[in-house]
Amino acid sequence: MKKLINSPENVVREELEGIALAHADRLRVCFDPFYIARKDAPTKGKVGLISGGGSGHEPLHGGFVGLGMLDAACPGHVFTSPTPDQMFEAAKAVNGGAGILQIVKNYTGDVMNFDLAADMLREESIEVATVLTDDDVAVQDSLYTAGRRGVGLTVLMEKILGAAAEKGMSLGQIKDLGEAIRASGRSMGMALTPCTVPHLGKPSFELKEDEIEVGIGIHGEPGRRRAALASADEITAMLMEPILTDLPFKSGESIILFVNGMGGTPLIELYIVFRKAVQIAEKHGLKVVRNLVGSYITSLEMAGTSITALRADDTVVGLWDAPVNTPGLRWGV
Amino acid sequence: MKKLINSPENVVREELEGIALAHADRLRVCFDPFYIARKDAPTKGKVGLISGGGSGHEPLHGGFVGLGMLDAACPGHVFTSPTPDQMFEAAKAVNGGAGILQIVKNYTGDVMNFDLAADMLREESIEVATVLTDDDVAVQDSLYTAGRRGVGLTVLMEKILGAAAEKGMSLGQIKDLGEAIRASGRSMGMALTPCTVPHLGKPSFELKEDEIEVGIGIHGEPGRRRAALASADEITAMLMEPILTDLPFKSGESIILFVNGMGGTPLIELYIVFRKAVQIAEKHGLKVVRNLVGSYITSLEMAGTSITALRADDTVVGLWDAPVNTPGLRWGV
Amino acid sequence: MQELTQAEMRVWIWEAAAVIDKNSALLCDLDAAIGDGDHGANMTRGFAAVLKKLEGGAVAGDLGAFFKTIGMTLLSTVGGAAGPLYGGFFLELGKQSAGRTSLDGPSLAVLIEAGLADIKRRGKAEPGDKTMVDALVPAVEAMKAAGGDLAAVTRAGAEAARLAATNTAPLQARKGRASYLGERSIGHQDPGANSAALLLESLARICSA
Amino acid sequence: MQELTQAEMRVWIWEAAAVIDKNSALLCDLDAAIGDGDHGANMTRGFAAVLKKLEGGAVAGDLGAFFKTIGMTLLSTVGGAAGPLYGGFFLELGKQSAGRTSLDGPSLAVLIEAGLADIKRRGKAEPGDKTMVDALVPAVEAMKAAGGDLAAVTRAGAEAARLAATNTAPLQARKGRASYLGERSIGHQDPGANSAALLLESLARICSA
Ligand SMILES: Nc1ncnc2c1ncn2[C@@H]1O[C@H](COP(=O)(O)OP(=O)(O)O)[C@@H](O)[C@H]1O
Ligand SMILES: Nc1ncnc2c1ncn2[C@@H]1O[C@H](COP(=O)(O)OP(=O)(O)O)[C@@H](O)[C@H]1O
Ligand SMILES: [Mg+2]
Ligand SMILES: [Mg+2]
Ligand SMILES: [Mg+2]
Ligand SMILES: [Mg+2]
Repeated sequence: MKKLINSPENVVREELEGIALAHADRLRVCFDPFYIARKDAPTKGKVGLISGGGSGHEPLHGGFVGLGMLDAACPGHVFTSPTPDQMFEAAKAVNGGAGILQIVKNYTGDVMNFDLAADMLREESIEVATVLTDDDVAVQDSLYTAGRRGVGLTVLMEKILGAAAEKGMSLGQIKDLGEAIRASGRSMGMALTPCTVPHLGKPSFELKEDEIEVGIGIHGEPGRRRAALASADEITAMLMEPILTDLPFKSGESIILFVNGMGGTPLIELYIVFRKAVQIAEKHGLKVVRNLVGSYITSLEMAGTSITALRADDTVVGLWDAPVNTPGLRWGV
Repeated sequence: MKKLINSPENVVREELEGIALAHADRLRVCFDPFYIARKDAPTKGKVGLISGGGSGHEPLHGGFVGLGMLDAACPGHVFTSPTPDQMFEAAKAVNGGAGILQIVKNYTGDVMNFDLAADMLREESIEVATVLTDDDVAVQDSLYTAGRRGVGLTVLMEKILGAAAEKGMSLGQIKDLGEAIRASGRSMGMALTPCTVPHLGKPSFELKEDEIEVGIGIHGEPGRRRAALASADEITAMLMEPILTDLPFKSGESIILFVNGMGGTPLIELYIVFRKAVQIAEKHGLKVVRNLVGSYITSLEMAGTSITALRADDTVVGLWDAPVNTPGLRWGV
Repeated sequence: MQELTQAEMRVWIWEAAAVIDKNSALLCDLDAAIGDGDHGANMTRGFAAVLKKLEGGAVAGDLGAFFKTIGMTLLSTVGGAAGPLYGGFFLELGKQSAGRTSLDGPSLAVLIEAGLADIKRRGKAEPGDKTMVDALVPAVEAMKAAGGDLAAVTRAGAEAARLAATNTAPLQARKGRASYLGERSIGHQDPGANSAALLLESLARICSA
Repeated sequence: MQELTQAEMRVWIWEAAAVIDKNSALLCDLDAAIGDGDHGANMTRGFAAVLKKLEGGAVAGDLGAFFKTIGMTLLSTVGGAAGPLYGGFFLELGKQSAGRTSLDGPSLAVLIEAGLADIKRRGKAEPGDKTMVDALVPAVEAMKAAGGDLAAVTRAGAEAARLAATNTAPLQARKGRASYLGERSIGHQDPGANSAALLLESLARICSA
């Protein structure tokens, strides 16, 4: 295992120490329990947005704390959902009196831990609502399973709901907007290489030189199927087709298109994928009105990409364009 | 070779197509010859800043074109310096009448090609000045060799000179400022893994599971020495010590500290390195007044890191803080 | 041993922590095959925290207070899916044993049945979904059927859990991360079913000692 | 052949382009060992562009115009260090052969000497620095010493260049990317010295045909 770490146990603590040093102007890091909060939180009268999940997906979520996005993020151990005490303390720290919205990626662990935290908060008379993301079309949706995973849409969700909260929308309004976004976005990902969880010390799966894993999530888990290595254009098509047909996206619609790197894939390759993704979207009659290209929701050093498409009406585009000031996303301020 | 590409020949063209689609709001991409320019260029009366170099270092340089940074960037083939006709055409396209400043990383090929371009521009009566970056302390400095490589300092140079140009400073003033920055910044890098140049199809060097390469540049070239895999803290010390003693940085000085990822190293590890780098800098009596943590000058998918320290007085900090609006760096606007 | 008191329960937790630690890599490997590879690390971290919590001496009060301490500690240290499930399991044990200071075989079986009910309520998994529920359901049945002394009850539970954990291999997962794999989850044992078997095996060892 | 005209020179360029293409991977490998692995790709791209440029038929005018076309094309397609060096080399050949339409052995030697001078001026490399200069300096000396017909002159140049290219292996690089490696550049042949030898060998083959 080749990583710039000191010991598997200290990865998250030391990362947080680095984040605290790098972003002391904007962020406050709590070490007991672990959470990252806006330095200026709470904002009185504003809904407090919190999220969190296993570490190893950086900049998600801690890198998205700041004006116009999250108020706090709770990092778990690598690929392990955080614990209820983290969300509980984080929410209390950023509670501006207008309620707390939890953005939760749909994984059994995350859902259960955030649920417990919500119960604890309600016991303290803090209003809580939760929005799930479950945008991964690689997973068959079914009432009888854990459902789909939350992946790339989470980044867009945090940006858009963050802007809504900043604008002063109420908890109920933001929850409704979140559900609308949840219903309008789809994602799919693939890996060229696996990743190695620090405490495990070996790759989460093996791939031959000419193999790729299609339909991966963001936890180094194997995907739905193994396929032969293919060209960037072919791989982009493998991801775009299921995304576009699942919802389905209809000709004439406007979308935000997000091409994400899994952590070990350089920007040069992401632009090549983005190029083809736009071509496919346009062939489908879609208008790509906004985009994001980069590594924003990662799986440690995994090489690969995921694509997210989100229907975007004027309201969504307006919220997307609104100012944001976080370590991971910044514009307009 | 596992990459999201279609063919080694088309990597740069298709990347540029992606960039053109993703950033059409701010950038204009010329395909014959290849260059990326600010959409609103030329700015009358403003010195035009251009840079360029081999591709594979993204977001450098094309991702740094925009308000407050470069006016144009010329991408060569992967790890191959661009050709004089590119700089010539790019410079003419962004020439606002106040002269052209070329920021050139000190590699034989880059220097010679930019020199030829400067000659061509002067023949058209366009004033040209050049600032070199040669900040890599891993390379012994000598009059009798090609000198040191330009690495991480290039990013800081482009930001700071870009702000100076935006403020209306003259070509001579910007050139002088550039020389001052050149004299005040030092860098060093290391690799955990090599990278594979697309047309080569195999890694540029081999490393065992327990080996690292210390003193690498940004072209997949082997470094000065091979060392045993060590902890993040030890590796950070291996890089920081030569950087701090070379200039030397003196106790009491303020610095901008830049921890860079080589392309395949995730953010989580960079924060761990940054944490230790700050500790070492502070032990040295230095004040880290600004910082940058992320993958900004890369070597394709190489895993590893480089550290850059730049002495920063109030002028430099002011220019660092000035608004910048590029795909790769953005704040204040 | 006729009755389990807090003193014996503490020995169980020590034993369980040691066994979890020893099998941490195995649990991680099982999880890596069909999940995200952290189950061993999560459980080890959680039980180490519990040990630390119990270091100070006996928990003041009844078994209810004792199990609640364990549950709360697991809840705030394990994370992932296993954290709320095992945390909730022990919290439920605490609720159901409030006011008691010792347990015989049959009442232990009833208590664990209540803990299992909490896991099922929280995780909504049924037997056959390839989760820890697959190990716990037959274990509880066996414990209740065995009746009699603690040694017999716990040994029946441990054996049933182990067999059932092994038998999760051919199942296709319908809950938890492994469900994302669909058919590719077939052929691997469930990590949580294995950790449940380890916990019951260490309990049986204590009760047979 | 007594005199080289543009027609023969075009055959040389075709031959050179084919040889460069055939040896592209080798040149890249040599460059990967001590540089950045692109020398073969750069040269192949450049000569392919030159071939394309020459496809339309003979370049109008004298040898000066012919070499200038080649130089300008290499300059705008090769990139890296080799682009300005080889581009400048051919531009210099163009300047020095302005007004001429053919070359004999001794004048070819003088012409290449002028091209070499441009490379040295531009790259500031001296023999022993482990660059293409190491191949070209002895080649020019041998060509001048050989005198006589084109076949003898070019064969002498090719042989000297090849030997010198091989002999760059034990040198420590002082110019170009390989210089960053310091002592670790020792033990590998210089890629640019090899491409120079390939160019002169193809010239010799044409002149001996
Ligand atoms: N819905 C559920 N009900 C019961 N047990 C579950 C459920 N989901 C997951 N599990 C159990 O949790 C185990 C995984 O725990 P762990 O790896 O610690 O958490 P995570 O899946 O969040 O990484 C699985 O092997 C399974 O036995
Ligand atoms: N200063 C110099 N003078 C002469 N030749 C040089 C000089 N620097 C580099 N070279 C030659 O250029 C070759 C490398 O060319 P190439 O790989 O195409 O460019 P780059 O080094 O920019 O990648 C070296 O092998 C060497 O022969
Ligand atoms: Mg987990
Ligand atoms: Mg090169
Ligand atoms: Mg797990
Ligand atoms: Mg080269």
